[in-house]
This record gives sequence, C-alpha cells and structure tokens, in this order.
Amino acid sequence: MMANVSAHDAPARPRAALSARGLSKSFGNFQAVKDVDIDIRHGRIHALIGPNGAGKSTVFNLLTKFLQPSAGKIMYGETDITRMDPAHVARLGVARSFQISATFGDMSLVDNVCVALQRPNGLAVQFWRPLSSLTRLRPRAMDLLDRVGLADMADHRAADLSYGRKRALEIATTLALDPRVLLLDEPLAGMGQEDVETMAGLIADVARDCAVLMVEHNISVVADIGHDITVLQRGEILSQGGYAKVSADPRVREAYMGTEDDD
Amino acid sequence: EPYRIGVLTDMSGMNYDLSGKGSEVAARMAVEDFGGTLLGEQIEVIVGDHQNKPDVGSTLARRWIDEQNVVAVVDLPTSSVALAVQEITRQSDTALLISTGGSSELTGASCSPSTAQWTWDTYALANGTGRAMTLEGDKTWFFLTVDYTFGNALEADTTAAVEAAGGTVVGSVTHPRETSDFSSYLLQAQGSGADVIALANASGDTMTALKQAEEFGVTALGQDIAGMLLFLTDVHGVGLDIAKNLTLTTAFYWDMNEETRAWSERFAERMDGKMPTMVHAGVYSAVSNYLKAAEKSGQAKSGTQVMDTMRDMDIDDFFNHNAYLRKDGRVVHDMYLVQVKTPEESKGPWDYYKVLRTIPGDEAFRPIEQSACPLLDR
Amino acid sequence: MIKAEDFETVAETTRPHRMQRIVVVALIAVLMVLPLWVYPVLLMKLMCFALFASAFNLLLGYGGLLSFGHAAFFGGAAYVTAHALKVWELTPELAILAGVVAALVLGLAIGLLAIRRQGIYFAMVTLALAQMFYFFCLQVPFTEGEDGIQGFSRGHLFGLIDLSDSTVLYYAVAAVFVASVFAIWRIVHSPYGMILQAIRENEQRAISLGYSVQRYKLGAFVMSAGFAGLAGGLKALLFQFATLTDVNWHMSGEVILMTLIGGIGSIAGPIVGAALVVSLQNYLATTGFPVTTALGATFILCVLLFRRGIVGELRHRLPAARSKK
Amino acid sequence: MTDVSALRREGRGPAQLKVRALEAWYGESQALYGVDLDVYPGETVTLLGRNGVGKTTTLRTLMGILRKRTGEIEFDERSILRLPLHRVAHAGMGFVPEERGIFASLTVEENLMLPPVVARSGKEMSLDEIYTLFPNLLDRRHSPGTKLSGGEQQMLAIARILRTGVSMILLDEPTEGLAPVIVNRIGEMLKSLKAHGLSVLLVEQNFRFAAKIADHFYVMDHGEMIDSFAVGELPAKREALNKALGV
Amino acid sequence: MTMIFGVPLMVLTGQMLIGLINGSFYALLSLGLAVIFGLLRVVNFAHGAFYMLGAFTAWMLGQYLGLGFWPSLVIAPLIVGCVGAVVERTMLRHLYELDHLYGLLFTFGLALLLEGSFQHVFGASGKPFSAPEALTGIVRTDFVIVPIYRSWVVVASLLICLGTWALIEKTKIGSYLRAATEDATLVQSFGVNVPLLLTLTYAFGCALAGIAGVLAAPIFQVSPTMGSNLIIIIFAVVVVGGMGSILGAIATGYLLGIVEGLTKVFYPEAANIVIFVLMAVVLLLRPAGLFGKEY
Ligand SMILES: Nc1ncnc2c1ncn2[C@@H]1O[C@H](COP(=O)(O)OP(=O)(O)OP(=O)(O)O)[C@@H](O)[C@H]1O
Ligand SMILES: Nc1ncnc2c1ncn2[C@@H]1O[C@H](COP(=O)(O)OP(=O)(O)OP(=O)(O)O)[C@@H](O)[C@H]1O
Ligand SMILES: CC(C)C[C@H](N)C(=O)O
Ligand SMILES: [Mg+2]
Ligand SMILES: [Mg+2]
Repeated sequence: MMANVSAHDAPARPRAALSARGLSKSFGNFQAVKDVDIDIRHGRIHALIGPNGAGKSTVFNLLTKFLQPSAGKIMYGETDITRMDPAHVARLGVARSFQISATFGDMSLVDNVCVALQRPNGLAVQFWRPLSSLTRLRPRAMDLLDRVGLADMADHRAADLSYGRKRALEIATTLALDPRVLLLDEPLAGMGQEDVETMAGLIADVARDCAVLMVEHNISVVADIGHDITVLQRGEILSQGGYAKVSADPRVREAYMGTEDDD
Repeated sequence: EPYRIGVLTDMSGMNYDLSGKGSEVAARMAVEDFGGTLLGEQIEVIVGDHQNKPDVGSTLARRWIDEQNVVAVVDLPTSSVALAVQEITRQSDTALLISTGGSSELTGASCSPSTAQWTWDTYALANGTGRAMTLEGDKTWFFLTVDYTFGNALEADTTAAVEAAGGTVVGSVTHPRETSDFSSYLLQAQGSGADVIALANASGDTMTALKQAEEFGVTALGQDIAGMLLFLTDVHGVGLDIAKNLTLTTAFYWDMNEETRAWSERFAERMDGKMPTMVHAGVYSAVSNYLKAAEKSGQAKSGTQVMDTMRDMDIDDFFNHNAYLRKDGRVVHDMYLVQVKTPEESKGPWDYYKVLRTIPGDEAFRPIEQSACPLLDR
Repeated sequence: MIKAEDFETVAETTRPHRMQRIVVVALIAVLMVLPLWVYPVLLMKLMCFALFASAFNLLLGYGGLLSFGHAAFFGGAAYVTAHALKVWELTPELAILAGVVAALVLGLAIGLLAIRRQGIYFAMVTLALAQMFYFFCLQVPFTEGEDGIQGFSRGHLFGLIDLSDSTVLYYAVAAVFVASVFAIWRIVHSPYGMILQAIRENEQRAISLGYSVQRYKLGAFVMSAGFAGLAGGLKALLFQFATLTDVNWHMSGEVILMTLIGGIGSIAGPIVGAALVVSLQNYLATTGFPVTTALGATFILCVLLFRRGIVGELRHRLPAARSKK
Repeated sequence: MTDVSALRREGRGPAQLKVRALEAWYGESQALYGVDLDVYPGETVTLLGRNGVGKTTTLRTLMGILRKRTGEIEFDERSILRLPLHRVAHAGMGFVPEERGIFASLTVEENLMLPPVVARSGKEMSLDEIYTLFPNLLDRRHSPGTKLSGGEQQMLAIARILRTGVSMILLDEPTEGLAPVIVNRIGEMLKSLKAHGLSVLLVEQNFRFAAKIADHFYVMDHGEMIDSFAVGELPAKREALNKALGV
Repeated sequence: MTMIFGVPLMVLTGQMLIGLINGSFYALLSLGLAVIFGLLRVVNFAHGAFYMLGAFTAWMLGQYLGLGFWPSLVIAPLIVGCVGAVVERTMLRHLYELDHLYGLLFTFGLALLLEGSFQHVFGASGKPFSAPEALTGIVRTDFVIVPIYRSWVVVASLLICLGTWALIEKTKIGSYLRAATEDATLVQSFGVNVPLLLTLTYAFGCALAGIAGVLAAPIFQVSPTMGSNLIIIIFAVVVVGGMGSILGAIATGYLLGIVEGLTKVFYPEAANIVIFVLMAVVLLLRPAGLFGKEY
C-alpha cells in the first residue's frame, strides 16, 4: 500500500518500530476510530492528517495507551503493548507530546527537562536525597534546551512562556527521554514562521535516529519533512502513502485540502 | 492572685440545659453567698466549655491548674470527661467537685482523695428506680444503653439492682452518644417482649428515645419505659404528654419545701425563669461546702486536705441534710423517688414531679463495703 | 486541583539560603526556650497539630490531593499508641512507632481505594472511608467507646527517661517535631518531591514521561498518613488519651482549615496555621464564644478572600522575599 | 449581490455591527490585538485566516463569551460591551459555535426549542418553517441530539438559532468536517437566510465555499485584521490570499 | 411468630420499613445534592446544615408564629431556599471559576458556621416538634408496626423525588438545567439567564434539604447537629449512585436505606458501616458509581 515515491532522501524502509492493526475505538455508540492500520518506521517521519475530529488525537492516545482500544493490536517492535499502561509504554521508549501544550507550569524550564531526565536513572523515587543530587543532570538539560533555542531562558517559569515556546519546551522534554518512537500532536501549532522552520528542522534531525509520528495541519511542513502520510477521515484511513500520492488523491483533496476548482 | 473556681461544663453540647449555664450561675451564687473572699483573697469563678470531649476538658483543667490558680474544678458533665479530669486533679492535688458526672466508677475503681462526687451516681439511680419498678411488678428488663462509662455503669448497676429485687434482664443494645434515630433499637426492644425498656442514657438521647417510644406506641402496646436518668430539663424538653407517669430517681426537686423553693426562685430569677435541675443545686451546695471547708482548713491549695476537712464536717443545707463525705469521695445524702405528673395534674411550667418516697442516703448509695475504691485501706 | 497562587516551588528553595538557615536556627533556639514563658502543654499540643497539618500539606500542597479523611490516620495512630502504652505496656517510642505503622497500613488501604478517583471525588471518598473507620472505632471494644483510651502513664523513654515531667516531654516532642518537619522538607525538596510537583501540575504529561503516577500519589498518601500518625501518637502520649474526637471528621476539617489559613504548599504555612487555630480554640474555650462558629467563619473568609493563607499572603506582599534567590 | 457592499463602500447607512480596536485575552495571554470589523444589515461577511489566528476568538469575544476584552462593540448602534452574556441574545445576536453545541441529554426537538425566542421581528422562523427548510430534522426530531450525523447536527445548530428571531448570526465554521453535499445544502440555506434579511458573520476555512456566499471578506492573522475586501475584489486578491492562508 | 432466616418476621419487616424511611431521607437529601452538583459542580457540604435549618425554621414558625406542621412544610423550605439563594448570590458564585474543591471547602465552612451558631443560640439539646394530629398513631398488622407519620414520610418523599425528577427531565426549565450542565456558557449565549438559573438551582437544592428537615422534625429531635453526620452518609450515597445522576441519587438513597435496615437485622454491629463498605466495593468495581457515566 505504501508508495515508494518520496521526494526526499528517505532511508531504505526499515521495519516498523511501532505498528497497529485493526485499531478501533468507540466512545459509547460513537466510533471515533475504525480499523486503522499504521506502521511507524525507524528513521522516518510519518504524518497523520485529516479534518478536525477525524480521530487523529484519538489514534495518538491509543498508540500511547492513554486510551484503551476497543479492538485491534498494537506492536512495539516485537512486543505486544495492546494491554499495557501508558507509563509503562513510555518507559519502553515511546514518547509523546500533547495537542494542548503540556508543561509543568510552576517549574523552571530546566526543571521541566530534569523531570524527564531523572526517570531512567531511578532518582525519581529517592525521597531522601536532596535536590542537589540532580545537578549532574543539568548539563544534559541545558543541552536539550539549547537544541530548541531556549537555553537562555532556562531559569524562567514554564507558565510564563509564550505558546510557541511552550511547544518547544515540550519537545525538549520529550527528547530528554531518548525516545525510540516519538509522537508529536500538532507540534508546530502556535509557532511563528521562523520557529516553524527551526522546529521542522529539529524534528527532521531527531527523526534520523528514531521513528516519528506527527499530526500536523501545516501542509507545507508535512510536504517538506514528511516521508509517509496517513489521511484520516471520520476515524477511517482515507489514503496512505507519500506526499505526492496522497495529495493527488481526489478524495483527500475533497475531504481535507478542499477541491481546487468547482463551478 | 485570686483563688479561682473553674466550672468545667458543657456550654455548647447536649448537656447545656441540664448543666451548662445553670451550673455557672449556681457556682457564682455560692461564691457570692459565701462573701466573695476566701482566706483573705478574692474568689473568682471562671467557666470552661469542654464540649463533652475528654481531651478538651483535660487540657483546659491542666491549664487552669498550672496557670490560673484554679483551686477547685466543678461540675463535669459527662463521666468520660470527669474521669479524664480526675486524673489531672489527682496528679496536682486539686479539689474536684463533681455534680453532673454520674458514673459510680468515679468513686469506685478510679476514686481520688481530692474528689467529691456530690449529687448522684449511677448506683443510686439504679437502686432507686430499678428496684422500685421491679418490686412494682416489672420483672423483665431490656436496656438501651449509651456506649460509654456512664451508660455501661448505669446498665451494670441497674442490672444488679433488678436482679437483687427478683427481676431478670432479657437483653440490651448499645448506641453511640447523640443518636438521632432509636427506631431500630426500639423495634428490637419491642421484639424482646420485656416488661420494661430501660433507657440507660442521658439528656438528648433520652429525650429522643422517649419521643420515639411514644411514636412506636411502646406504652400503648403494654410495655413500660424506665428513664434511668431524667433531669427536670429533660422532662421539660419532651413535655408531660410523653413523660407522664414515668418513675425516676432524683437528688433534688425544687418544689419540695420552703428552703428548696427559696433557693430555686433565686436561681430562676437569674436564669430567665428556668428552674434548677438537681445538678445545679448540687453545684451550689458543693461550692459552698468546699469554701467552708477550705476556710476551715486554712488553705485551699491542697484538694486532699480540704476534702479531709470536709469529711469531718457536717454537710447540711437546703440541698442535703445530714449528709457526709465518704473516704471514696461519695457524698451521701437522701435521694427521692418521684413520678412525673400528668398534664392534668401539673399546675404550670416546671410543676412536674410528685415525690413518692425519700430514699435515705445510706440506702440510696453503694455501701462503702462494696466500693472498689483503692483508697479504702482494707 | 487546588492551587494556592503562591506555591513554594521546588526549585525556589532548592538550596536553603543562608538567611533561611539563620532563621531556622533562630526558630529552633526560640523553641528551646519558649516553655519558660508559654505553657508547655499548650506548646506541645501546638506542635502535634503543626506536625499533623504539615503531614496533610505534604499531600495537598505538594501532591495536590485534598484528603478529607486525615483524622483516620491521626486518630487511628493515637488509639494504637494509647493501647500500646496501656495494654501492651510498651515504652513510649515503641508505642508511637506502633501508631505510625498502623497509620501507614491504614493509609495504604484507604489510599489504594481513594486514588482511583480525583478532585472532589477523592475528597469525598477519603471522607467516607475515614467515617467508616470512625464507626469501626466506635464499635470495637479496644477503643473503649465514647470514653476513649485513658488512664495510662507516659512511661519512660527508652525505658530510662521519665516522661511524666512536662518539661522533659517537651524536649522530646520538640525533637521529634523538628526532625519530622525537616524530613517533610527533605521529601518535598527531593527528586521524588519534584516528580510529585510535576504530577500535580500536569498528570497526563507526567504519565507520558513514564511515571506511574498512581504509585507516586499512593506513596505521598502513605507518607502523609505516616506523619499524621506520628502526630496522633504524640498527641496520645501527651494527653494520655485517645478518643473519638481524634478520628471524627471534624478533625479532618480542622486540619484542612489549619493548612488553608497558614498557606497551602509551603513548609511554614501549616505550622503557622496550626498555631493560630489551636490558640484560637484555646482562647475561645474560655470566652463562651462558640468555637465551631468561629472556625466556620474563618473557613469562609479564607476561601473567599485569602486563598493564599497567611504565609502565602506574606510572601506575595513582600516581593523582596521572593526575589532574593 | 454586491449592492450591499457597494452601499457600504460609499459609507451610507449605519453598520449593524461595528467593532473597533477589540482586544481579548485568555487568562494572561492575549489573543486579539485590535480587531476592526463592520457588518451591515443583511450582509454576509466572512472571516478568513489560518488555524489559530483568532477567528473563533473574535466571535466568542463579540458574543461576550470571552469577557476579558477591551475596545468597542456596537450592535444596532448600541454598545454591548458591558451587557451580560444572556442579554446579548436579546439584543439580537445569535451564535453557532464551532463544536455545534448540541446537547446530548436533549432530543432534537428539545434542542431546537431550547433557546428562548428573543424577538418577534418577523425574522424568527416557526417550527414548521424550520422543518420545511430541514426535512431531515423532522424525521429525527425525537432522537437524542448527538445521535445525529455531523451534518445534521450542524443544521440543528443553525436551525436552533433561526427560531429565536435574532437579526444577526455568528457562524463558526459551519462546513467543518462535512461532506460536500451537505456543504452545498448549507450554502443554499445561508443564501435563503440572506433572503430573509438576516446578517451573517461567518468564519470559514473553506474558502471556495465562502466565496460563493459572502458579500465581504476580512482576513485575520495573529489576532489582527490584515485585510478586508468586497467579493468583487476577489480575483485581484487571489495571490495574496493564497499566501496569507497558506493554501 | 413467623420466622424468616431465624429472624421474627415482625422484626425483619419492621427493620426493612425503617430502612425505607431512612432511605427516604437519604434519597431526598442526595437528590438535592445531585441537583446542585449537576449544575453548579459544587459539592454542597452545607446540605446537612440546610436540612437542619429546615427543621429549625419549622420549629421557629411553630414557636413564634404559632404555625402548624402543614403551613411550615411549605413555608420553611421556601425560607431555606431564600437563604440558599442569598448564599449563592453573595458568596458561592465567586468560586465557580476556581477549582471545585473550593466550593466544597466553602460550604464546609458554611456548615460549621450554621451549626455552631444554632448550637450557640438554641443549645444542643434539641427541640421537640410534634407530628400533625392527623398523622399520629401507629399502623399495626400481624407483621409490622409502623407509625403513621413515618409511612407518610415515605410517600411524601417518593412524591417529591418523582416531582423533581419530572421537573428536571420533562420541563423547559429542566431542559435548560440539563443543557446548562453540559455547556452553561452556550445556554447563556442563547439568552437564558444562567446566573439566575444557578441561583435558583442552588436555592431549590437547599429547599429540598429544607423539606427533608421539616419532614424529619417530628421524627428526630430538632437539633443543630442533626445534619452533620447525615451529610457524610449522603456523600457515600452519591458516590455509590454516581455524582450528578438524579435517578442514581434517588434509587441509591432508597436502596442503601433498605440495605442498612437489613444489616441491622442480620449483623447489627455493621449497620453503621455497611454503606461505606458498599461504597468501597462500588469504587473498586465501578469507579464512576452505579448510575454514573465512565469518564
Ligand atoms: N473521550 C471522548 N469521549 C467521546 N468522544 C470523544 C472523546 N475523545 C474524542 N472524541 C471524539 O472522537 C472524535 C475524534 O476526536 P480526535 O480528538 O481524535 O480528533 P482529531 O482528529 O485529533 O481532531 P483535531 O484536529 O480537532 O485535533 C471527535 O468527534 C471527538 O468528539
Ligand atoms: N481557551 C483558550 N485558552 C487559551 N488560549 C486559547 C483558548 N482558545 C484558543 N486559544 C488560543 O487563541 C488563539 C486563537 O484561537 P482561535 O480558536 O480563535 O483560532 P481560530 O482562528 O478559530 O482557529 P481554527 O481555525 O483552528 O478554529 C490560538 O492560538 C489558541 O491557541
Ligand atoms: C448529665 C449527663 C450527661 C451525665 C453523664 N451522662 C455522665 O456521664 O455522667
Ligand atoms: Mg487532535
Ligand atoms: Mg476556530
């Protein structure tokens, strides 16, 4: 099903890092996601697009186990994670961001990143240690902040950041987990044009050594850095493949991009 | 620094009417009548609200004694608080004049040399009411007992009295303080088929139970009610329609003779016309006799010494004639078996009791030989 | 989630400022000499409640969980401590330890059920479960019903030091108090405390970072229960009592009030609040003004006007204190 | 079709809705930075702009749902800035939210009957008229509101406001997520509303749809109005628009 | 005597009836709580205090104005409702934007204030209040003894519950209420005076508590603390029923009353606890409550 056409220097198709088969979710009688198959591959950026309410965030929540699928199967490499709890999935290396930016508002930026950094090394449960035991994480945290251009604001309160910068911080925090699969829900929403470019660059950069799934309405960015595209509509896959194929699909034009010309 | 008398009572809870403000007034009257000075120092009355909580009461008492030169702690409704405070007054050797607290344990196993239990105790009630009713023909008893020192003591004492008089106890249920619905307990009591349902509880609980017993037609269906502890204010509270014909034991009734009427009217004047309960009169009597004894002993600080002085005195006033203080802390005086009037018999508010019989002190209270008080060296 | 505008954030006090150290040392010194002027029993009562409020605040202020059932831990531990002193005749430190262990176990049981719900539901569930415990205490014989457990002596600390002397007891209580507040401070300002704060601020995000938030919350709940138990045990030792008052839901309400008045989410807040409420109760007990009314009015005022609490307001009003870091 | 906007360009007749220097905040963060806007009686005006530029915010602020706001809002030559939210409808302004706001606990008919009639200006539609306009709703009138399809819900949301007799409707993305047929139907409906004399302030991402029904356009970016033109100027604006809207 | 499971039939039916009567109060009170919570998202901790206020108002109407039970049954809840309205207007409404917990804390303070003040003014011992002449006496059959007044309470509470349910589910006001629960702002934007509606709802919920109070007055003593322990049971009822569900509140109220009654027969020691045990079980199995929606 996947088109081999890609305008970009995509790596050869590696096996899927995260994949789902027959993924479905209903809320009461309402079926938000129907029978979705998706493969997210190492080293590639997979864009998920579709009109509002198509079920993109729901797919996200299903893949990260924030929601329990009604049917279907989710594999992380060789591991079946269909029944796992979300924190566990995250510990395996599946990191996500949220559509509505999620930071720890009352903490400084560097602390925000440290929250993520201290988990793998077991510091987080040590209620008897002073906070200074975290200082050794600081260089790495600063490094990450630097990558998203926030190093000079490291000691500001996260809540005081502008919307776009919160998104950047969220990405830095997510990267701190050293994810193997990265899921970004509208990471560029609310960012100014230059920021969009830097961030798109960063995502492309990060994607070199992990698998990325992102929801994004900014079609030009998707066209720019996306390798694979899945279009959802009313919970179902409308089209899947490279940008050229998908954007040529009349149904996609109709449902999402809009018909170019009529009467 | 003036000597202070601390009235430790319930100023906000369900014992407010029967003790509370009235106890304060009675204590003040006693101090005024005594002249206001003791051994050349002013006497001051201070009041504390223990909220019926042992911890609140004991903290207050401790502070009073440690910081405010309180030489006598008075009244103590709720035996659980009284027990707690008694621990403190024992340690500091302060006089403790219990009027409302009624568990016979206060002068039994937990007795203290600086305590006088002035007005009544559970033994006296049990012996008065329990005995009388059993002899009248109420042979089988069922208890509704409030679940703490006082209730348990009252039930135990009554059981003993009933059995001694040839009756039997067929069952009992316990309930927590301030129960609002007795219906299921009453149902059990009705189911038991006992001749009498005995209320081994106090004030609010007793009133509620009486009302609900009426509602469930307990007496109409042929069972009797025994209000083991009923104060004048309780009768006032439920009304004669419900309380009529109940038999009860009391240490005092305002309308017995000239003396009691005279004092009670003075009291009522200060209390918006409310007549005193037995514990109000008891507080007055206790405070005035304490002051006499303290004056006589020449010092007020040692509760034990004052009490010892009092033990040698004749206690005699409108409240009790020919009474005396025992080694275990019990003040022995006459008690009265009374019956509540019917609405027709009553001539107006507060005209509630007819006295059936005077129970002489030595018959009313637990004989000293039977006392479990460790102070009695035997 | 409840939130004072001025949470002391973890970072803000990462390294105690020299000034702060001096203040703390000075305060401890004052604590040492205070019984010369103030009635020691009152001071000890105050410390018990300050510790109780601090324990509660560990959960609310730093974990963002409003428990309406903390009386269960406070009172439960008081019962166990009293029982241990009276019936098992343990030494005071072991008796208190028994109380704390009981509180921890109870905290685990109630916590496991309660953390299934959040926000108001959490508050209501803890309230109801604590009330269930209250009725349990009312029924079982070992608590001695409405009388409570009373009539035991304080015993000898480590079997050696006689605690019946209030002054000796005072220093023992003060030591435990200072150590516990320090321990709470340490927990709050530890890596664990930081995660707790993160969870409070954004639970979903914390999950997505791989934290099993339920466990962290449960951990905070149990620790808080443990400290509340310690406070309860101390109180039982101090007054030689354990009564139903301590497990009643009014007690849970009072500890909330103390924390709210003092200021949620700071170390000093609950201590100040407890001091104020206890002194107020103490004062009102002899004035005839109804205590409950006063507490209720204070509650309403706090919620409507001073949600930051005293310490929070101070910190808000004195920007100098904030910017000194 | 251009008469009205022609009138307006010549500055004749008062605007029904006149907005000047409108600023608005979500908590601490500012969302609108000085919006100016006019809607003349009987006109259909469309607000264009990318995602997140503040179109919805503009409508919510005009309606008074977002209350942290400054500037001027005059409706029928009367300032409505201080009006409590529930008085705004009575002044004659109705709002159809982006997420439609159909109530799950009410049936279709209950949903329809929910908003009180605010004016008997002759512009209000009777239930019969509404069912004639939207036969689908008649069939489903007893089923719970949210069991309707997306398109039907959108119809219901609009119909609900038509019953009340308001003279202006603020309509947020009525075609979002709808199938083309339904989009067409809604287009027809909007035209018939215009025939009824209603003014409409429309937010729409679907530019082609808007182009067919609007008299006048405003373009937003970052909480500001960056352009405004009548439908006649459309061809000339195509290029600039494509850039601004990122289509 | 007929025995069932080793229990005399009379006791069994009697206790069940008593359970039903208690259940009536649970249902009435949790209904009011659910109405208030449903729309205002405020857990009305003062509900018990308003219940007490209802009883006291009835008592005062009798004491000072000489009004009987029947007029009081109408007037007292109205007065309680007005008090509720004032509280909502002047204080409670400033808390809506904050975390719901502040509403809980505020009403907790209010409960303390009301109960403390009444206790101070009227004393804690409770005031007598008699049932109307027409309803005194008992019904006695072979398997049950029940006071007429109490049976009347069951009927009255059922009627009120059904009436409220009908009001909310079947009328225009009800449709505003239900809609406002889902999206208050939108309803207000339609021109409905939602702030007024909120005030009325709170007042109505409080009035329901007031009615329960008047109904309770002849059964229990009219005392300042009569509501303070009840409120926690009501909380448990509401948690079991599912927050905000009207039907859930009513059904669970009666259900738990009966369960409690049965427990008194078979295992009296657990009678006080059984509701909370049930709550714990429900929490484990269905965290959203029996009638609540999963979130
Ligand atoms: N918890 C829920 N309960 C009920 N319905 C839900 C829930 N979450 C999402 N939905 C519904 O599922 C559908 C898909 O929602 P989702 O958030 O996945 O859309 P989306 O594609 O991410 O849209 P957007 O671009 O607006 O973010 C929507 O109709 C939404 O209303
Ligand atoms: N409730 C809110 N709180 C804080 N910020 C908000 C809120 N709602 C919207 N915003 C922000 O305000 C800005 C404008 O949002 P608005 O919803 O008005 O955009 P829009 O132009 O309608 O976009 P769309 O086409 O996606 O509907 C966005 O940056 C958004 O993130
Ligand atoms: C008046 C009473 C409440 C006395 C109390 N029952 C006691 O414990 O003695
Ligand atoms: Mg989404
Ligand atoms: Mg929008």
